[in-house]
Amino acid sequence: MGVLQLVAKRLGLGAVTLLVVSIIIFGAVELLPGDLAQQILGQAATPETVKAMREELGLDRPAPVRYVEWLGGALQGDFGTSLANKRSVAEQLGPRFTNTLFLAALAAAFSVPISIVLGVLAALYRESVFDRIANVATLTSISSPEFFLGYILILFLSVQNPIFPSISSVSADMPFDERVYVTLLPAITLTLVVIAHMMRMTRAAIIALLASPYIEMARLKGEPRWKVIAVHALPNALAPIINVVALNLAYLITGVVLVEIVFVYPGVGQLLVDSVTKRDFPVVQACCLVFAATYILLNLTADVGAILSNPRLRHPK
Amino acid sequence: MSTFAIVFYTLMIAASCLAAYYHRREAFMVLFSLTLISFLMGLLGGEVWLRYIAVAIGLLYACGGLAYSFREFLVQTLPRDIAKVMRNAPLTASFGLFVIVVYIVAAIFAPVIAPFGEAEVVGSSYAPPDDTMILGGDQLGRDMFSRIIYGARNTVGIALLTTALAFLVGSLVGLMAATLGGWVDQVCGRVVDTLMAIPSLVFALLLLTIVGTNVVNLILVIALLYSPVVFRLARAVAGNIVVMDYIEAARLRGEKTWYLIISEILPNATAPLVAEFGLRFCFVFLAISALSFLGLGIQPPTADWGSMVRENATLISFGEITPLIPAAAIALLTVAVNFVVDWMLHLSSGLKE
Amino acid sequence: MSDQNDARKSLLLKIRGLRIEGRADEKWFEIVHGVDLDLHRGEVMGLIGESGAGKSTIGLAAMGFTRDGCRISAGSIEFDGMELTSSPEEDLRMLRGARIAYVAQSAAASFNPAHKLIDQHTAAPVQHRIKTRKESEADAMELYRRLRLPNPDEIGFRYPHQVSGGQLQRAMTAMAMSCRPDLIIFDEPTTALDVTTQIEVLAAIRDIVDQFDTAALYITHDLAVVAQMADRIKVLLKGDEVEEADTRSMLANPKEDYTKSLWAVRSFQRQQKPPAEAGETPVISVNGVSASYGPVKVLENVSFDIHRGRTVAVVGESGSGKSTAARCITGLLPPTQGDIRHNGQVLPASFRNRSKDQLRQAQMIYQMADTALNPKKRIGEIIGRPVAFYRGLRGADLKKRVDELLDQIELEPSQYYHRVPSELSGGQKQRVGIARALAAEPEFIICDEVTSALDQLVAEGILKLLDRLQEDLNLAYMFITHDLATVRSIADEVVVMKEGQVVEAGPKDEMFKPPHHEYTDLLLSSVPEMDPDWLDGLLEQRGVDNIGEAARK
Amino acid sequence: MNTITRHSTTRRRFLQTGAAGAAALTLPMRFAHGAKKGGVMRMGKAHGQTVDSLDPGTHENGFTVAFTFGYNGYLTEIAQDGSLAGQLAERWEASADAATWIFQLRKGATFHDGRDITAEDVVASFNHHRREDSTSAAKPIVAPITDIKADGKHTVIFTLEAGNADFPFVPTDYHLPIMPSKDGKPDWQSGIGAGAYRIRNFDPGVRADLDRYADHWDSGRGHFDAIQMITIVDPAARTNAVITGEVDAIDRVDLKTVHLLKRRKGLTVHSVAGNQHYTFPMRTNIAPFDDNNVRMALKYAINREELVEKILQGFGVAGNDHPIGPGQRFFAKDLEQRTYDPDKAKHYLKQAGLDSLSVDLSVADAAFAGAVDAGVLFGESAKAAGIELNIVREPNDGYWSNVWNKKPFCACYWGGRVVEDQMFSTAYASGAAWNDTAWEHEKFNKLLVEARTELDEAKRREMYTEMQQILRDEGGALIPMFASYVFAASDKLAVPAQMSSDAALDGERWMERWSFA
Repeated sequence: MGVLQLVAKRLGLGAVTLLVVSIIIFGAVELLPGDLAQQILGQAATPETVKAMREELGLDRPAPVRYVEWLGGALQGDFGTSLANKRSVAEQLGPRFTNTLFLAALAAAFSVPISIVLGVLAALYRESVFDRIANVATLTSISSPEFFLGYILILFLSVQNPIFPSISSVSADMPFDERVYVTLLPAITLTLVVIAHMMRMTRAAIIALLASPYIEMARLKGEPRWKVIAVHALPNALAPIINVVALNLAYLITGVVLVEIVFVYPGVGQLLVDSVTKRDFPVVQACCLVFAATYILLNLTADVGAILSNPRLRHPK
Repeated sequence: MSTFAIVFYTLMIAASCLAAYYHRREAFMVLFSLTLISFLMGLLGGEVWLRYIAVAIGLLYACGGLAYSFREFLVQTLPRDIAKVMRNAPLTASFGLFVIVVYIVAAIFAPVIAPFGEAEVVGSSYAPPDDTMILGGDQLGRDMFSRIIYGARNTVGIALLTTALAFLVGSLVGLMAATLGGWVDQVCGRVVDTLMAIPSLVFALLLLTIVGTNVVNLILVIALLYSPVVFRLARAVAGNIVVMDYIEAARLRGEKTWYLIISEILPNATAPLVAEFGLRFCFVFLAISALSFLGLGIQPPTADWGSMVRENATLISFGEITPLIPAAAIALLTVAVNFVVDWMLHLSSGLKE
Repeated sequence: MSDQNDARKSLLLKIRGLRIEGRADEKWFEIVHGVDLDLHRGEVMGLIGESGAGKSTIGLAAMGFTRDGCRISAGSIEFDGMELTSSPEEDLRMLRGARIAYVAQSAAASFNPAHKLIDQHTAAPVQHRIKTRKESEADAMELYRRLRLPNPDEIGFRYPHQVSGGQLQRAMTAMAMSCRPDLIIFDEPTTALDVTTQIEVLAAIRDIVDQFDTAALYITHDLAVVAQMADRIKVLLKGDEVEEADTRSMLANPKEDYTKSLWAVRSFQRQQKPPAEAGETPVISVNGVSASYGPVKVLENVSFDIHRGRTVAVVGESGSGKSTAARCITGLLPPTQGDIRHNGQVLPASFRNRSKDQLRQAQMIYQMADTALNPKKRIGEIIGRPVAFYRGLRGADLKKRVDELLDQIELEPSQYYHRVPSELSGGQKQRVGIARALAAEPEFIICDEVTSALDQLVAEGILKLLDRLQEDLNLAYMFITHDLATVRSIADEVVVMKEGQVVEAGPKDEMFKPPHHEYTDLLLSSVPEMDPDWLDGLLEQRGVDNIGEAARK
Repeated sequence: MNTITRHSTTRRRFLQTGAAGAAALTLPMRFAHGAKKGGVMRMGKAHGQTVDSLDPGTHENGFTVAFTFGYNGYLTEIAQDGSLAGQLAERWEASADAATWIFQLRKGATFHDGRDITAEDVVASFNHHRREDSTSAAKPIVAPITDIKADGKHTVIFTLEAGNADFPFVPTDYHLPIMPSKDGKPDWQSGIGAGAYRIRNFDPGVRADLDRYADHWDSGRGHFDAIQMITIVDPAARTNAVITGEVDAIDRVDLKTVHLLKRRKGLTVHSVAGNQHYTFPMRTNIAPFDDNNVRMALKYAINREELVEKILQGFGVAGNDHPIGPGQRFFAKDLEQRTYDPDKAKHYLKQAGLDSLSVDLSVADAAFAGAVDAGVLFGESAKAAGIELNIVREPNDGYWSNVWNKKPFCACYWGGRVVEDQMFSTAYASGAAWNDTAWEHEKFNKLLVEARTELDEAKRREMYTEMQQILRDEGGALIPMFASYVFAASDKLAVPAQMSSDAALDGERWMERWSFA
């Protein structure tokens, strides 16, 4: 089946998934104890004020109605306004999401090339000292809680010898280089978190191929070792590698709440957690959908990539 | 140039030469590169760094030796067929095993080992280490050491339960889907995709806030969140098995699906599943500590490494080691498990290299 | 004497006392025990032996190459005066592809799916700076033309999966030729192919080898094939040389018993039973069955009967639909038309709707014993399960019954009961598969290529066993195979299939006597014979361009 | 003392009061002497959420409070010494029964957009909280105001349902800034205020940037050129930020590491004894807490010193079961401090006809930082008195709606009020919405009303002392400790020696009061 049909089909499915996700999220937020009114007023809540607040926010109307209304808006690309502070969700989410993407991109820029190169090298010199050291090192890095990694990095690179800022408070008007500079520490933390997984997958994927006849053939044609790996093994190992990369990118975008907290980085994660604790449904909804969409798209890209990397699917008979 | 530095370098170089002489290529590479590094460090950081490196090497050898002797111990004690496998286990694996055993012991015999109760207030808050409290006290003056021991029980125990549950659900459904195929497979696949599309940490946050954070809920929620991943793996593995002729033969015999899953497919799917179990265990472990970080994990006064790190995190900025201990405990265990898993993966994939 | 000197002068490959060790569960053990071998320029030597004889290992060693987990422990390999065992990897690399080339058993697996044929073809010449890419491409097309590949100027730009097996095998031969090596190692180049395709590849190989006067090691287990290709034949057994001689004398009068036994294989002839008298209801009758995978039609109006105690051989090349027919009978693939009758009454189309007893009556034995037995179960369980399942036997009776079955397949119960499949040889696995089928006490067994994965002597044993069981238990067999020799030896009736249809059917004796249906004729005539001149003869009578795929149209 | 007489405003003393107003606003001037202008002040705040908004009715956390004090002007404010000072109000006078108050607005004070501040603005700003459908948290505070009207451009007249001598303190509440009005509605969305700083950018939950408002009426306020206020919720991150000098000051210093923080060069840790107190309210209308003996038993069963030491790391003082802090005007200093005494506790149990007692205590860290630990410690100490406390952990979310004011015995936090009357009438007057002990005490209520209208200093002191006594011995609230405000500031900052005790960071008015050294 052609790439285009696949993309179309998957996008369709993706849309359905998003719908279901939005329903789940809405349900979940509905089930949360207490509601926005109480959360905003906090200790200051008195029955009257809460009631008034509910009316003002339209929380007094039945849940389905509110959901349908929201959906209607969402379908026209309007994700509504935050219940808590009347700013439009889009306007709130926009900069946050760019920040998140920026961080993810930076982390990926480090981790993906490094891990793939390391993986290939590890496969090339498998069972060698290098392989073992790389293995242990990456394992250790993946095995420590990320907030802990963050703190350690701060201790060494920011408190003891002040090279990087300990809090990366980025703002929209920041020049690119400065932005990179302040985002570097969290990026490194994330790199340490994801690198191991990708590297090990790359290594495994390549080694799995080394037993196959065409690799032996290549060696019997007198091709040098690096060429055997790079030209003959790697192209066939691409599919799983792309897959794991996509997976980790998804994580980099959706799973970094802790790092954001530790480095006071204004990303979506923070926004999401706050909104959940405040029951600010439209924001929670929007964030989750953005995340879900990212996840779906990344997976789709991975599959497309896998297809493109495989001539069998690229040029059917 | 102090005597220490001289001795240090001489030993390093001598060792490298020996390695070279006996054609221990790898050993030589390690030793000599270490020598070079220490030259560099010596120049840059001064003798202190040399001492660090010396300590590091010492530790490395200690671990190596420990692993080695533990492996021998196992080989001697275990029944022959297992011992045979053990003998060829890499040192990393046996080190991992050792650590795991230690943790398990600590977890099981926590009340015996720990000098004080989990929530028992012993001294003043942040009492410095003395012979009553080996690691000093925490913010309430509870004994740090005891809490770490109990932490092993709670954290590891809960992580273990959670992972087990996730696997029970995930793999069973996965195998089911693979065996039955058709619409069952389709539906499961869709559901799982949807579940996975929701960022797990946030989902955990939501669910835990809804059902309230107690240990049972914690286990259930995280298990729920991780079962899709397991499902995928189980589905994939089983997918390769169900096409085998012996499955066809069983089908043609008229066997029930249940039989197919349990006694035909499962035995062949265990190896990868077990390996995955190890990895997932680590992730669950980290996930729980992450939730504790967000205040949704295991709740005080129950001792849990994740929240212990969290509670004392600010100490790190002052180079105090208190928070390092539980964090190190977490890292050590996960590394250990991963080592073992690696080895098992190597065994299960009969790939001879 | 003189020609011996001459020979020594032009000696290309000289192996002396070659010993090779393999590593298995952390121990080294010898798999080749001191083999000598002389190969002169332009000479083709056939290495023949059963699996585990070490043919391929020796072949690769001739390139100074050992697979992972193998090592050359002793002996010398001298290629054109250069000692390979001691030379550094770099020099060997220079040699490989350039002066010694390799043609693997499965071209489909040995071409890198990610690259076009031409790129893989030109890799070696460019790597070894023998030709520029341009020259090499031009040369490739030339070679393709000589090897009679369809539209040679274009085929190189396809990906492996877009080219048929026979063509791939020829493309690989071309690739081996790309640097005009002095020596080519052919490692079972035609084993994976259908007979009709096999011929054309054989023809092509021989043709090209002659044209460039290249020396070759031709590794195979098929005597008839080696008879066509080789000037000399060396017989190997478990890593030892049995004997060596030039082809004709070897075929004419083999000295060693082992060689004789190899030759004898084809002799097993079970004499044909009389056809069942009319009116007797067949155990299984397939009538008017059509079936399809999705839109693709794979069976069209297939009908044949199988009577009690008889063996029906269903013959055809891959893709002829013979296995599909079996799937229809077992109910794995419900037919779109027609039905399957068992002792007269119609069986439900899908096995899911069949009763336990109906299922029990039709059992199956598979081609790949490895995938047919659950690797995690003990032989006892594997055989015991059907017994327990159908007859509900437990404990001691169960054990007793399983032992009986093990005896029937000539495996010592006490020894094998507790083993797992991986501890068995191929033949033993196949026997267990048979036992599992018998355990159900069926009337009818489908044997799907049961012997094609086995060495001939082993296959021989299996056939004899099946025959005996048929005698004892009055079983009906449906015997799916592409190997006409097997058909000759055991079939009562033959059904020839092609592209999902039955081309011809009837008692064996009639089928093997002319006049044939032309396709049957093609099949029959394509089976190599022991006569070294057979291929030439065939080529003459058919004409070079009218063999194999060409002839099928 | 004399500051206080200044505030007992009567017609007779009107001129004085006016002087008072004048004097009040000289206060900041005085403090301003020599204050260095300029510099960008960077503050790391423990609070701030993405859901924060500019609506003063929703302000509740340290971030928004400091923010609003920065960009908004108020009628009156609390000076560092706890006295009342005029801000946008120049003077005020009360009717004899203290039920009508007339505020004279300062002339020449302008909003950031240059508009003059008029009586209409004041009226609109207060009505924002008073209107029927108001969602403001300040609704109860302004509830007693029955009418408010402008009298000319610069006079506002408040009419109260009953006399209140301390009414001028009400407008100091951070919920009650003066906002520019457009046809009777206050415009809070624009973020235009009358404060010493004007908003440049506000990113809720992340940061706020402000610039000095050059045309502010009082050149003695606001010495920094600009302010960067950053939300740093994570205590470790906050500590790092101030250590590495990425911010000049932080609030909510993590008490666990304060001893280490003190050692850092270039930093000073400040702690100000505050009115904020942690309580364990018992609902006096539910058994067994309806029996005062039980309440007393519990009051004696808690080890206040230990709590102060372990929960507050010593940054605070033991409470005496009444909500008035040592720094307050009418604090009853002669009242004997209650201490941990298991025997007395046992004695009171006997009185109650019990020899042992088992009750649930609902806690969550949402109540106050370390509430759970406090509960644990309370439990330990209560054992000795034969009291079995089972600590029930409640979820943080919805704690204030589902647990506090509902569960019979729970943990609670009170920010404290400068004015005793406010404190009492909000949390202990019968029928008050936040009377979380459901306490009904005739005498207490009577005193409360009288004291409110009583203008004679000495009498009031007696009354308030008596009220504290009553609360201490019969009240439903167990008040073990008063917490100090602990914050760290770089030595580059000139932090005033005397700071307001009504909130952290100099009453959260650091923006306009502090400067670089």
